[in-house]
Amino acid sequence: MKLLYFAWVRERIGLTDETVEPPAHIGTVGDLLGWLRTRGEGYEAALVEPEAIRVALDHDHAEHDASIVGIREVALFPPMTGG
Amino acid sequence: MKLLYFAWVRERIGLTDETVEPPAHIGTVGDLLGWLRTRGEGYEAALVEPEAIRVALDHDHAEHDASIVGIREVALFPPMTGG
Amino acid sequence: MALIRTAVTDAPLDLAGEFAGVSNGRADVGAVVTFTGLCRDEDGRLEALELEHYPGMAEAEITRIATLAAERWDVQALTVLHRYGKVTPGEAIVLVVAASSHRHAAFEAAEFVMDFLKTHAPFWKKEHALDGSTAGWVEARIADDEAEARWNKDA
Amino acid sequence: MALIRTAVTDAPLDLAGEFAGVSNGRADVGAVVTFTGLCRDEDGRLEALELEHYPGMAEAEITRIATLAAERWDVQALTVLHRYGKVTPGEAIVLVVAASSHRHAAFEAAEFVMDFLKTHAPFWKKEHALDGSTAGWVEARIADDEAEARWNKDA
Repeated sequence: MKLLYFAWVRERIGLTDETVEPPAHIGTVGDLLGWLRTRGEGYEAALVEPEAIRVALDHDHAEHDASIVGIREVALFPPMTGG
Repeated sequence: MKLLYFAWVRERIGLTDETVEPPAHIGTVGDLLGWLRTRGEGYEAALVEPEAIRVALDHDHAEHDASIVGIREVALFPPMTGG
Repeated sequence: MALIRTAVTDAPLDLAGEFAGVSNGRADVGAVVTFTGLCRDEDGRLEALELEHYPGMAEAEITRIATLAAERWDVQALTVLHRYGKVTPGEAIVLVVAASSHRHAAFEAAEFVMDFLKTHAPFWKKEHALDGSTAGWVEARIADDEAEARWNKDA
Repeated sequence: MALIRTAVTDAPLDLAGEFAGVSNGRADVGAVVTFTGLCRDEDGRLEALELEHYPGMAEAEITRIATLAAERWDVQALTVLHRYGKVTPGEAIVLVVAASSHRHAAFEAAEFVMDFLKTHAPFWKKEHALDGSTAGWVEARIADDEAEARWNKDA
């Protein structure tokens, strides 16, 4: 599963993207965020307020209770500020 | 009192403007329209449906019950179609 | 104070120039909404529209409407230009440009100006058909009165 | 069918060219509304905004939003362009052009696109200050969520 990070999520984690294989019990976006927080200080700094994190699954906006089963690309980012 | 006519009111009356002295008992826009209708066929054709006539008194939109006392310029025209 | 510019003219309207007029040289403008009303060819039968206006009152009404809009919404600049004389299909009849730091103010000010202009500015359109005949005066639309009325309900 | 054109680009946006693109050569367009979102200088302290975007999804979301608007309102053409990369004060960040035979459809389609774009298109603004420091990421505004939500109430 490919992960992409944008804006201050990218800056805090220190990566633009990476490919991970979460454990089998990680079934939802929320599970994934919790698991990522255990992977180091940068992740913890980026994801300490999970409710501030917006998520796209294969280019579609998704809620934190959405399933990530079968998803190829997960993007994590702050609320958007375009326009 | 100067009268100005626009669009099909102008075409039917056959004048762009004229200066008139209505009788003393002509106090309102409605009175004026009724009096003008007696002045000839063109006026009758233009003003036969008075409710279709819009009026401006000295450049301000006015209703048919408005007083014309002291007014210098009265414009008669159909509903506007600009924009 | 909003910068208000209004004109009634027989010259072509210049969208890019008017846009630059409200935004160039001032970096405090965040949103610019423009409205352009164009002469249509009415399925190919129209040669031109002839716009009659009431000189003096037309300018005064447009300025009054622009001033009302600038009092009601937080706009930095508001430009309202209206053509008179002959206008051919594809040409602009009316141009409104509203600049603001807030996009909704710019949208609403421009829409308000158009709704009031349709019902209050003394202009009349006569159609000239391509076959040389005069097709007659355009009739006012009830929808335009309703469009204007809704701004009173909001108030 | 509305002609929809969307792009995510690092090149300057051309209002006059995009206006011509929806109106030139077609005399059935009666109303064109444009919205331009400009980079402000924030009282002189801003050197530039840096717009980060999610390539692939940004284009897809803008096209999705434009298509939604074209389904909901009777527009003949709808253009939505968004910059990425560095944008300096006075430059356009976003340009929406809506052409219709009815002015209210053009106004509402353009405003709807902007409200949804603010909350759904994956772009993020970072401020670069004139003094050389990076002033940080622009925060999302709750007013933008509210602006988007009202279109659901209308439906």
